[in-house]
Amino acid sequence: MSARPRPGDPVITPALVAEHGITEEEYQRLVAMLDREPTFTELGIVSALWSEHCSYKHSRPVLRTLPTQAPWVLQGPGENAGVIALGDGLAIAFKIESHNHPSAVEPYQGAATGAGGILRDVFTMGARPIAMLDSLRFGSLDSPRVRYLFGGVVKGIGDYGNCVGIPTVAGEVVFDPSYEGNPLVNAMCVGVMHERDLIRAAAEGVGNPIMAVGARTGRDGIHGASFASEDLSEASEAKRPRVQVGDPFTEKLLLEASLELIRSGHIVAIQDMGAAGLTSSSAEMAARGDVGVTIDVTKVPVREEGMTPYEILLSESQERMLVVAKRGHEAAVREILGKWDLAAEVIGEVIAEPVYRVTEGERVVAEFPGSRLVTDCPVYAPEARESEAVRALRARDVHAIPARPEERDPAWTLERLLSSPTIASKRWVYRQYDTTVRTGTVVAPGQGDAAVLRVRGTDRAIAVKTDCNGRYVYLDPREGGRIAVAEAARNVACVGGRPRAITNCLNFGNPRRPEVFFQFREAVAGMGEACRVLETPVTGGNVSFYNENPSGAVYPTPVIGMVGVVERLEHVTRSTFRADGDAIVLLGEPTDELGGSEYLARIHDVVAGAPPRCDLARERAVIDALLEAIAAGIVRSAHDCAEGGLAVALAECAIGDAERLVGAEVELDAWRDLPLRALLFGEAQGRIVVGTADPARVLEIAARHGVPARRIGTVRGDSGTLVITAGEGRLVAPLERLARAYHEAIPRLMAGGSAEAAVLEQHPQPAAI
Amino acid sequence: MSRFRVSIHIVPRKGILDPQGKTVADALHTLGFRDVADARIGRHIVLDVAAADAAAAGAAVREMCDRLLANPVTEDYEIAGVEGL
Amino acid sequence: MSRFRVSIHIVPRKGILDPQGKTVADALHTLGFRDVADARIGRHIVLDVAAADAAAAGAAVREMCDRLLANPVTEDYEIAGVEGL
Amino acid sequence: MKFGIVTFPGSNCDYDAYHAVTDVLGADAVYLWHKAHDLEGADVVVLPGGFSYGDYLRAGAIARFSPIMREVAAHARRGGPVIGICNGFQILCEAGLLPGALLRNANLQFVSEPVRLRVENAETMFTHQYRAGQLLRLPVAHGEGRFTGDAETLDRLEGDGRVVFRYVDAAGEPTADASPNGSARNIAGIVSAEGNVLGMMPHPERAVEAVLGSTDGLGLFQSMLARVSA
Ligand SMILES: Nc1ncnc2c1ncn2[C@@H]1O[C@H](COP(=O)(O)OP(=O)(O)O)[C@@H](O)[C@H]1O
Ligand SMILES: [Mg+2]
Repeated sequence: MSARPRPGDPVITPALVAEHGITEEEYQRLVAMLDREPTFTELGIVSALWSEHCSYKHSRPVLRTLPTQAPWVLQGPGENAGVIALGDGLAIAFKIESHNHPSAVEPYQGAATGAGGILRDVFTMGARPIAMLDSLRFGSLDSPRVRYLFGGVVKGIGDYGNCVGIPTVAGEVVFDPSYEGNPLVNAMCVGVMHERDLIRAAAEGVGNPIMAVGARTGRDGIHGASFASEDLSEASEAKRPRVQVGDPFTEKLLLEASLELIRSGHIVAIQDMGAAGLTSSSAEMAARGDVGVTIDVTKVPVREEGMTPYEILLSESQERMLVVAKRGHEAAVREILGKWDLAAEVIGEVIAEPVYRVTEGERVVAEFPGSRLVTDCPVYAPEARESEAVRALRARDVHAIPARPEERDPAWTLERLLSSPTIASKRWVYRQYDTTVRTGTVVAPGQGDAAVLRVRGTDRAIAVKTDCNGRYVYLDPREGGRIAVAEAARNVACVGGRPRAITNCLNFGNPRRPEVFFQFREAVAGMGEACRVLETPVTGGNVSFYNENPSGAVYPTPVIGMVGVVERLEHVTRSTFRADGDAIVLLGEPTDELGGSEYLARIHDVVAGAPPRCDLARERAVIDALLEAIAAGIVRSAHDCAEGGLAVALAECAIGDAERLVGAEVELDAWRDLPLRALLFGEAQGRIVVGTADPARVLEIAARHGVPARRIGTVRGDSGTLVITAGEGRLVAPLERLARAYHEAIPRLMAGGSAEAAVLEQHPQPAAI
Repeated sequence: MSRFRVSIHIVPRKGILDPQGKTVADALHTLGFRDVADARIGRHIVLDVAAADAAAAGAAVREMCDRLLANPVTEDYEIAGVEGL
Repeated sequence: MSRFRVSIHIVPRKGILDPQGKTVADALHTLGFRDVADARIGRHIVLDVAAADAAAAGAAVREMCDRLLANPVTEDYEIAGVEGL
Repeated sequence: MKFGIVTFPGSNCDYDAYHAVTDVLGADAVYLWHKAHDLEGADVVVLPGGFSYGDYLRAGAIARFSPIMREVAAHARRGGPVIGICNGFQILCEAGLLPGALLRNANLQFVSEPVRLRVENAETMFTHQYRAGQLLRLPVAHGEGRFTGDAETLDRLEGDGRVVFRYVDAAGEPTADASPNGSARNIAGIVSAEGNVLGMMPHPERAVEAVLGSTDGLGLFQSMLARVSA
């Protein structure tokens, strides 16, 4: 049997091949594999499977260099999600995914379906999702279009997660002109499971039926996968009607049904029909199991009449699963789905013959030899060369930049930084997210550097956070890659968690441009170095290339999703100062570094200089020291120094809780020789502000770990001010003013957005949530 | 200038999933309304606008739909009626 | 039995605050559509029903509105059109 | 004493309510499937939060027709306690077991945060463990929580002391800013005329353990336990 063109199929022309994003060589490779011309259906299948999104053809060799092993890793890269052991026979499944391009075209649905997809990746492993995180990047909020995108994305993530009933508990939002026109929308999901329920997505057992489960298949998002592999352009504008619509209600039913199905023992494998829908899910399952499959598209439940095999195979309709059931258990599978008002149809079978075959009734419309469809896809090693311009920026002496007159009062500078949307409170965002459903959230957004979720039936908890400073990565990809991992680890440690593993979402530009591929290669190298030193292996991730707009590529943004384990609930630590009279200790030390800082960007509109150096051994020591102090029960609060440096970190400790402002008196004379603005606002790495009643012991522990540490001040609960002195330098700021700057910045910017708010009302979504 | 009441229908574009419509159709079936084949749910907007004449009112509202009221990616709209006040 | 397309308007009852309508009116003003005095936003539901005749279709749909589609406490509805298919 | 917690398609706080009454309060509980036709001997019925049927059309509009709701209504008519939380409150209003309706939040956004409540009536079977005027801190998480009713409905509720919880500010005053959703008269929870059906938007089941930041919701479940076991 071999595939024949269907009546009415367009003839394969070079133009048609090009339209499918398939290069001349790739087409020759395909012809060689088939040893004949492909049918239109086969062309569609290959264009999806060989798209960057599915094939990782530009990234795989580089990703292979990442560390993926540790005794606690139960499932590394390659499955729908990574899994690590939590102890007591429990495990954590987690994964991050990008939905950048769909969100740029239709922010609400793009973000919502992104959340839906990552949820499915986690529960198809057999894990019950317990939390979501979202890592977002936008242009400047001064632009109405950006406000529209920001508002729509946040509402989309919220409406979806809220409806399914999974709390969204952490993330970041960064605003920078480089993301204008190409926002980054990365969603992460974390789930908990019994190790024994771990299930993989490998087709097995000749004769086992393949079943389509969940929503019907419509003409949604056809070629979304290759869509995600192109620069944003008029072309993608034309793709608009392909945007998928999410149905969180069906997702919730599918979640419950899938977990019941996995525990029932009636199935051998389950996989989300995500990007490139039925095609990639079935082909990947076959390749993983190293078996053949045959699928009859006429058996697939469809939403619209007259759908062609091409459309059915490539549809990206949401809330669908592909299941390999045990032969003879079909009825049992249907019964479980039926309980949740969902359908399950047998659409194919696992076969011994090593082929990937698609039929339309009797007619074979696509047939590929063995699993070569997935394994033989092209791999590229593009040229990598650093951009001269960036090298020049990095070399620039930023200390030569004259201070603005207003800076004579450092309180002015601090206020401006606190009101920078990147630093300011993100409450406007997470107030729209149900953060407490499932009653597991111990540290909610805004309360700590990472979120903490308890694990029922144990005294343990899970700490999670996403982080990445794209500006650092832009100025120095390797250092920036290291820092992304280090900051995420620091944040997790600040709430009392031992960093255990990461997932990552690599958002870059067009890999065929040497300067972009250089950024990619170097950033991944830096990530790998940090993961080795911090013992946080990579268990999975996602690559999103072609994040470009007419004005060029976005900042290279390798977002790190860090997962840590809190051994005992009593170790859980928050970021704001607690008790009057507590000592303030700084772990790590300031430097004269100013390059790549939020200070330069916000106050001087300058993006230049070398980003802060990241000493990985030091980062590890700081985390070990902090965790030992926390375990000793002597840490009342911990907050890492990130954007805005030490002064902003101290301010956040004082005003982070809008209902409980806590003053502080800080004295930094020990570093009086450093330039004041570097001391206050420089972003030297490896620093944590600790509140403690027992500074001596904290210092002793730090010393034992070789971490420079010093008492820098005292919590003055009711003083109502933050005072920082350093030699001649003196910063005195009333907490009310700082709090207003920090807590009201984003609401004020969005209030002007009633027009955008109204636009959001367009979406035919549940008004209620 | 005189005043007009312009009413607009905004509906999910054909072929685009309408979870709300589907759920409502299913609910109507369970309630025993077996003869309902399909339900689509959109928005009904009534605007009170001042314009030179009905044609001008319609034209203005069409522009409002294009720029704000309808989502060009997922929705179609139609002006259902323009009546003088 | 023949098939009919019945379209329904469901609108917030007069006197009930309609923040959505207000936001849309404000937004239209922001966009420069100054001649909009007022906006009300409701639902537009289109059902595809089988019935003996148009009258029967309308009657069936009215019952659906009373039982499910409209909330008697806060909403009014009207059958905007019944057309044969 | 046994709690019956109803699971509708799209309920997502059923599990939280179950955990609160069993693991925390040590009471018995059963999940009641929406298609079921009996309450399995439950003394108190809980309609939990979530998005029954996705909240499509209107929150609670479709769930109210579930088979189990017939039993719930009968239980209520017999004077049996029924508590609807968030989506459960919306379902009770749609089902006519409570007056009024819950509309889209005034700011058109989903609101998730801890709010302050004032106990307006500490005599009910759901609140007698609280003091009248006591201030509680409970989380809300909803997009359609703006309680509405015509003037005489509201006056009757007030007059009969059926307004059980009100949104208030730190000073205990029901100011406009204190309400997360623009509810009429800052109403957060009400009871039926017979006093055995309570609906509230805030989530007491999310505030029963110190580790979650508040235990102010405990009193509600303890009130029911005390009254029903007695
Ligand atoms: N998009 C978001 N969704 C949920 N929580 C968020 C989001 N953005 C920021 N947060 C929360 O706000 C707080 C501050 O975030 P961030 O500035 O990234 O902290 P840090 O500077 O310590 O990394 C954290 O609790 C974070 O989880
Ligand atoms: Mg930060």
